[in-house]
Amino acid sequence: MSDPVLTVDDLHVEFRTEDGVVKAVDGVSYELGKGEILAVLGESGSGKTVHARAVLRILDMPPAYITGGRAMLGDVNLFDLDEADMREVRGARIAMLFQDPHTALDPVYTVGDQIIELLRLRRGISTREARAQALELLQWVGIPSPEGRLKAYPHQLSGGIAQRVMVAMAIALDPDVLLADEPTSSLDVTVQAQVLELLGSIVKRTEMSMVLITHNLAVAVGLADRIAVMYAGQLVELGPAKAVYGDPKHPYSAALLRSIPDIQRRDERLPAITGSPPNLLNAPDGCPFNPRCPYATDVCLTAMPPLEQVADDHLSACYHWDEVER
Amino acid sequence: MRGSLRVLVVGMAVTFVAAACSSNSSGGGSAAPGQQGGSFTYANCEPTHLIPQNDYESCGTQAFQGLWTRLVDFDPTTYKPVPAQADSITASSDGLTYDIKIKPNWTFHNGEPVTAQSYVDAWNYAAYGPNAYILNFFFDKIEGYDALNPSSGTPKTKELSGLKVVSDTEFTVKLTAPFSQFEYTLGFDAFDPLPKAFYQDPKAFDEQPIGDGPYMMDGKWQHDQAVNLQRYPDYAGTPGFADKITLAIYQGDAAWLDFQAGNLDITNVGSDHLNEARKSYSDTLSEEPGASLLYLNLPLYDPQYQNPEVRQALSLALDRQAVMNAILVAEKPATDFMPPAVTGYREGVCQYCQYNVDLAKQKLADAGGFNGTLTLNFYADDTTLEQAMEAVATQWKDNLGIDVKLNAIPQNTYFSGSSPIYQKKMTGPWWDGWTEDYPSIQDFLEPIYGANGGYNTSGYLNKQFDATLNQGNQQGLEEAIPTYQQADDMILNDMPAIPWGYIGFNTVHSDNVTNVVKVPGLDELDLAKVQVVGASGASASAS
Amino acid sequence: MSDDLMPPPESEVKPQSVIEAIALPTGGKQLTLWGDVWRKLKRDKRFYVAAFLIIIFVLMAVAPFLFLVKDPSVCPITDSALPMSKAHWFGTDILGCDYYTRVIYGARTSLEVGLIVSSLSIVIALTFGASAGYFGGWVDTVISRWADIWFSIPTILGALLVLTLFNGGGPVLVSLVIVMFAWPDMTRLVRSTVISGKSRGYVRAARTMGSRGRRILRRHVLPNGIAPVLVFAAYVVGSSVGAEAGLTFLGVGLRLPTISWGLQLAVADTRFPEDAYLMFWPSLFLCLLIGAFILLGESLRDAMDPKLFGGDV
Amino acid sequence: MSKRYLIRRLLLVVPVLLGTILIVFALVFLTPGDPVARLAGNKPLAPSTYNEIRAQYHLDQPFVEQYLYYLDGLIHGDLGATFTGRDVSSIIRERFPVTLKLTLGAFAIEVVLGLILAVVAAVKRRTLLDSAILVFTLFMITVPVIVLGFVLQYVFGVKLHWLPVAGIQDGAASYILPSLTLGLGLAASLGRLARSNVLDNMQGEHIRAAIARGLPRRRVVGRHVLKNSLVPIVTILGLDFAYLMGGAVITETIFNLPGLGFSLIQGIKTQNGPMVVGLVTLSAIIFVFTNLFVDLLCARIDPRISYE
Repeated sequence: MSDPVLTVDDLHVEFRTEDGVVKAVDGVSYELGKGEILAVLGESGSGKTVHARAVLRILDMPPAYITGGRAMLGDVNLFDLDEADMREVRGARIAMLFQDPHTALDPVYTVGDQIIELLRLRRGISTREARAQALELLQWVGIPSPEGRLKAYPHQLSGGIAQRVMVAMAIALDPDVLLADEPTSSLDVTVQAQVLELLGSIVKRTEMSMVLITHNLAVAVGLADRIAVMYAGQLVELGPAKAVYGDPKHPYSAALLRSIPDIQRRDERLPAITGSPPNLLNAPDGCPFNPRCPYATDVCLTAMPPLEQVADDHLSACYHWDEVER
Repeated sequence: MRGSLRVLVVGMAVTFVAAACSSNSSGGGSAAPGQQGGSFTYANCEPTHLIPQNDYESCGTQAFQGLWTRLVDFDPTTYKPVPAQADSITASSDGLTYDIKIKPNWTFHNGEPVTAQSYVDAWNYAAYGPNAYILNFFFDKIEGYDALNPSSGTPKTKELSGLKVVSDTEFTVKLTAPFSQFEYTLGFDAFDPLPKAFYQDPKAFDEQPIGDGPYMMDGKWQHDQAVNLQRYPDYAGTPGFADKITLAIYQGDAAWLDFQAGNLDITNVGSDHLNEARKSYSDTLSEEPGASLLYLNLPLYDPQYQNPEVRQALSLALDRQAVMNAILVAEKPATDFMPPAVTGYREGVCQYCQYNVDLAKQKLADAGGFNGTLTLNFYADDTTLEQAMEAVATQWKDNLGIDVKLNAIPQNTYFSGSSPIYQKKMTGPWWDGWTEDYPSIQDFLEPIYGANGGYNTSGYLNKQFDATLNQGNQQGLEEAIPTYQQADDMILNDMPAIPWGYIGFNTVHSDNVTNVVKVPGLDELDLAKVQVVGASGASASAS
Repeated sequence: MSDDLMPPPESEVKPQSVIEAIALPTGGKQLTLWGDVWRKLKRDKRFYVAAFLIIIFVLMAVAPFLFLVKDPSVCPITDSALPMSKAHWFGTDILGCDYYTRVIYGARTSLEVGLIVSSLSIVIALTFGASAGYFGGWVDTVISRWADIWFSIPTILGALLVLTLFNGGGPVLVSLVIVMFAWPDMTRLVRSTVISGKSRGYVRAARTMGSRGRRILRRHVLPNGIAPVLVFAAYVVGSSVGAEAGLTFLGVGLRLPTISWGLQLAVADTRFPEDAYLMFWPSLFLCLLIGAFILLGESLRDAMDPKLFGGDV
Repeated sequence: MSKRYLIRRLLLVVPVLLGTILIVFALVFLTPGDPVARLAGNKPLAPSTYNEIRAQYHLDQPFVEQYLYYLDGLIHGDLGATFTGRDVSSIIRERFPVTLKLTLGAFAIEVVLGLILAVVAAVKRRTLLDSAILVFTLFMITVPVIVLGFVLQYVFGVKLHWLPVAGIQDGAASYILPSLTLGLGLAASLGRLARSNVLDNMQGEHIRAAIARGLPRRRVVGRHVLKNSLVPIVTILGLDFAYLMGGAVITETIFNLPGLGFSLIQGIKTQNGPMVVGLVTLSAIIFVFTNLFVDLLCARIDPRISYE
């Protein structure tokens, strides 16, 4: 891999609340190459969204605090920047795509207002120029009759169109990295595919890198080059998409795979992951997955397994990685 | 209102002062020599009208004090009438006809001469029923009044048959019955003259009246803000000192604060702030007895109150001075059935007005005690009065063991025709007051306790008392006074009401002005006498 | 690492519920609505302040003797307007009564007014507001227009008129008159809550399962609509206590011998600025009582549904 | 929002106002007492005078006819006259500007101070400044207007001589203290409400998205957060404006301002039917139209609000 565009190194994020301290992200590290799509896979509460917000430094502080680690954008540690420099990074170097376009768009301004505002402020161009560029962008993300859409308010748009608008705004400043946080989960199934296709084509055309945050393994496999699996704030498996899909090395990933309906095995009942996600306020000792893990042994109850290389480019945090079956 | 809500309320409920004088020609003319010039501000309240015949409250009469010169003023020590705009007033021997000569060469503020006709026309207008002027009833003693106020239908004439113009400066008034105190009543604004301009547009006149007094309007009446006056240069009497006077209109407690802030030159001080004034403004504070008597009226038609000893006991059990020290600070205990600033007043004649708990208990025991709860009525919406009534109730409770209930009645109903007061359906004593229309002892006796008194609401009936009053009415102006005092003696013993006290006319003023004095016999400030300190006198015309 | 990313020292960590903060799973523990509200209230400082003050005021109202008061009817006029002393902690009023005693006794009247107004408003609002919102149509039109008429007359002005008509009165009458002009506020609130609640999932579900209108209203719409009503009721207590004081001050509210802060303020007004302490004490108590109910309302609001009322989390 | 909706709203104003007038009229009519007899205190008014005045004001007529007389006058722009003979409409004309100026002053304080407090507290949430603002606003809301008015009057008028104590003779300066007396409490109230509103909106996803796009924080708060929080704020402001225009009875009394509120008190105390009905009707009209205006404004602010 060439020089990574974004390096996340031992990232820790804590939520400090009256109930106690929650380690929402607990030592996550990965590198993102140029033009690469990395899927971060996990259940809600696994810390996948929090880690992305931490990188962009848009967490709610309080209660969330970045307590350790680095996020290197090239040679620059984002956590060392002051707020003004960080603002320059947002949108222009790293952009973010949100889950629900209807809540992520400001409901009281028109689509045009919002795109033009972005272009004017960040590009320093005139309103007239910004308008022209906005039209171009909307066209580019495949929105039909963009003139009319500029005057529309978000609630007048369908989910698919709205998310395309969000995509347009995310790529408006030609960022190096796009953090896409569940970009399709709020959309209808038919539209999901279109939006994913759009994202894929954008990465191809612009050599942009993308972190695709999702709970949907199929989405991850369909689009991503590599998959990182998160559980309870930790990275438990990281490897090429095909490898993780075809030969998971962590029992949690394996369980996730089993919960996807498979056309070939329609006769079987769909197994669910037994047990519920951990309460991070009092996480179990040792491996956080141990209460739900069919392979758990005594060692899993006392010590957290390290993230080890188990194959080429394939890491797993499990003492029993070699026992795991799909 | 003058500084406190209470005074206004008392004023309105009681009725308002009458006569006044403008000091110029008469009694009060002992002003220190001073320079003319300058201006000052005096706290007043919003008049209902600035037409003398259509206004019956102190806010208006204070303005009239400067705008008009009344026929008579009152002597500062005896309170007897002395001619002001009148030159002389002579009663016929039968006491029925009064010959009034006015001073010649007086002019209204628009230059029109003041003549006998100016008076007669004004009186006719006010006495004419359909005009619905408030002071209409002041003319009911004059012959021909009934024809102008028939019980039904439109009157056939517009003129009082009792009024005759003799010359430009003389006219006669014929009464329907002899009335020795008629000359006193002429000190009231109802009898002021009006210029011809009035009849053309009474409404416009109301906004900028034209009088014959030492001061004329300086611009229109600024409703709820101010009535501005300026010295009338061609005034024929003794001119006023200040060039300009602002009668600033206040409606709440703001005047007192404005005075403390130095924005006001003169303000009256009521009960609420008098203690403070005595402390902080003792050098300019003037406390003079005012023209009203406050009393507790009694339902004599209720058997419970028909025994004079009960009434005496109720009066004796009241420590008036204690309540006045704490609450009604601006009042002084009554020692007669009228306030001191009245011809015929005698200090300390009310033996049952003293505070004597033992005697009170004894009297009540002699009368057989008091049954049930006593309801003490007063008008609502007056916090200070409510406090005072609570104190009175406590004293009756503590001293006589009577259970007292307070009953606040809205001011609207208190004196309405359908009020239990007029319907004679009161069940207990009620707070009342009487402000004189003229400073004669007679005005505090006949209207309230006479059989035909306009305000005999207690139902008091004493033939001997009535006969004595009638005898006084037939006599001469001065010889009637001792006769009236005999009548006074009868009620001092009978106690048809419980005299409470009289309100002081108290003022404080800033260092900007001197010679702040009251009009004798009336609750008004003598506007013309106030001198502005440091006035250059450059503009003085003076006489 | 830049400073603003670092957490503050442990001691400065502000109360915050982790569930609200990051919507983390709670390990499967299901919470009931009221249990959740109570749990949130327990960590809200405002709630403690409010509860403490309200308990104190309730004690004043029901058991004034706990506060070492004297006999409120002992008022020697010779002791009028004495300054603060050991014998009279707050001094004496104009009638010579012990001011501390009278101020403590004033709590009863104010609470009475506050509770009557808020509870009556709730009853009216739940009856008419819920009917208007749920049934719609002509029921809604009639109730809403009727409410509009009363709503368009400002409470204080209307109450002034009616109380003049009645010539003042006791706490109950004053409360009723305030309700007369204040009920539309809460009724409108309930109506709109019900309308928005009507379209929610659980109501639709109940309807498809065959529940009848009245039952749906009682079992599903009202319980969920009650939250904003309770919050509003807390505000109503505070504002009606203030309204009573204002009306009494204007001379149309309570009368002696009722002991009320409004009456005390009216008397204090006549003696201002000389005897400023007369104004200080009743207004202090009035402030604390009204403030307590405002805080109660705010903490309830945030505990019940931060999104529903635009509360902060 | 359709034109039809607007017309319907305007038509609805009519029955509401008729109802309001009827209620107020009935209240005044039912009030016991005799406003005419009162003109002379306890002195006996001449019967002819008394009857004449009662006839002039239709007081000798039954209730319904009085009401119809009033409506008839109202249609012709005649609001009747007081028992002292002044036209109610001329009194209102004279006093309306006073109340309007007071309202605008108080309203300006409410809007400016209230929003500043709200935004500052929300941006600096959970800091000392936020707590200080919360305590200050709570105090300002709870302190009785009477007390605040007197204290301001005493401190700035009597003691420091900075501002006029009472009256309106000093022009704009006369309105500063009364406006503060009214405005501070309203600002505090608005500030608290708007703070939680702003806070709520600051946590909105679209705000996070705007920050994530690298928009300056100041602009995000000033443009996006504020506009999103505006609907409840504008609603409250509308109610407050109408309330202020109804006449701030106590404040006008304390500061001796001849405005509508003080007239109303005078009218009620002297049982001046035409004056009371006129003033309350005026305040109801202002109220109804302010409400309508607010609804229109809210629909402009938030396009999701629609009226059928």
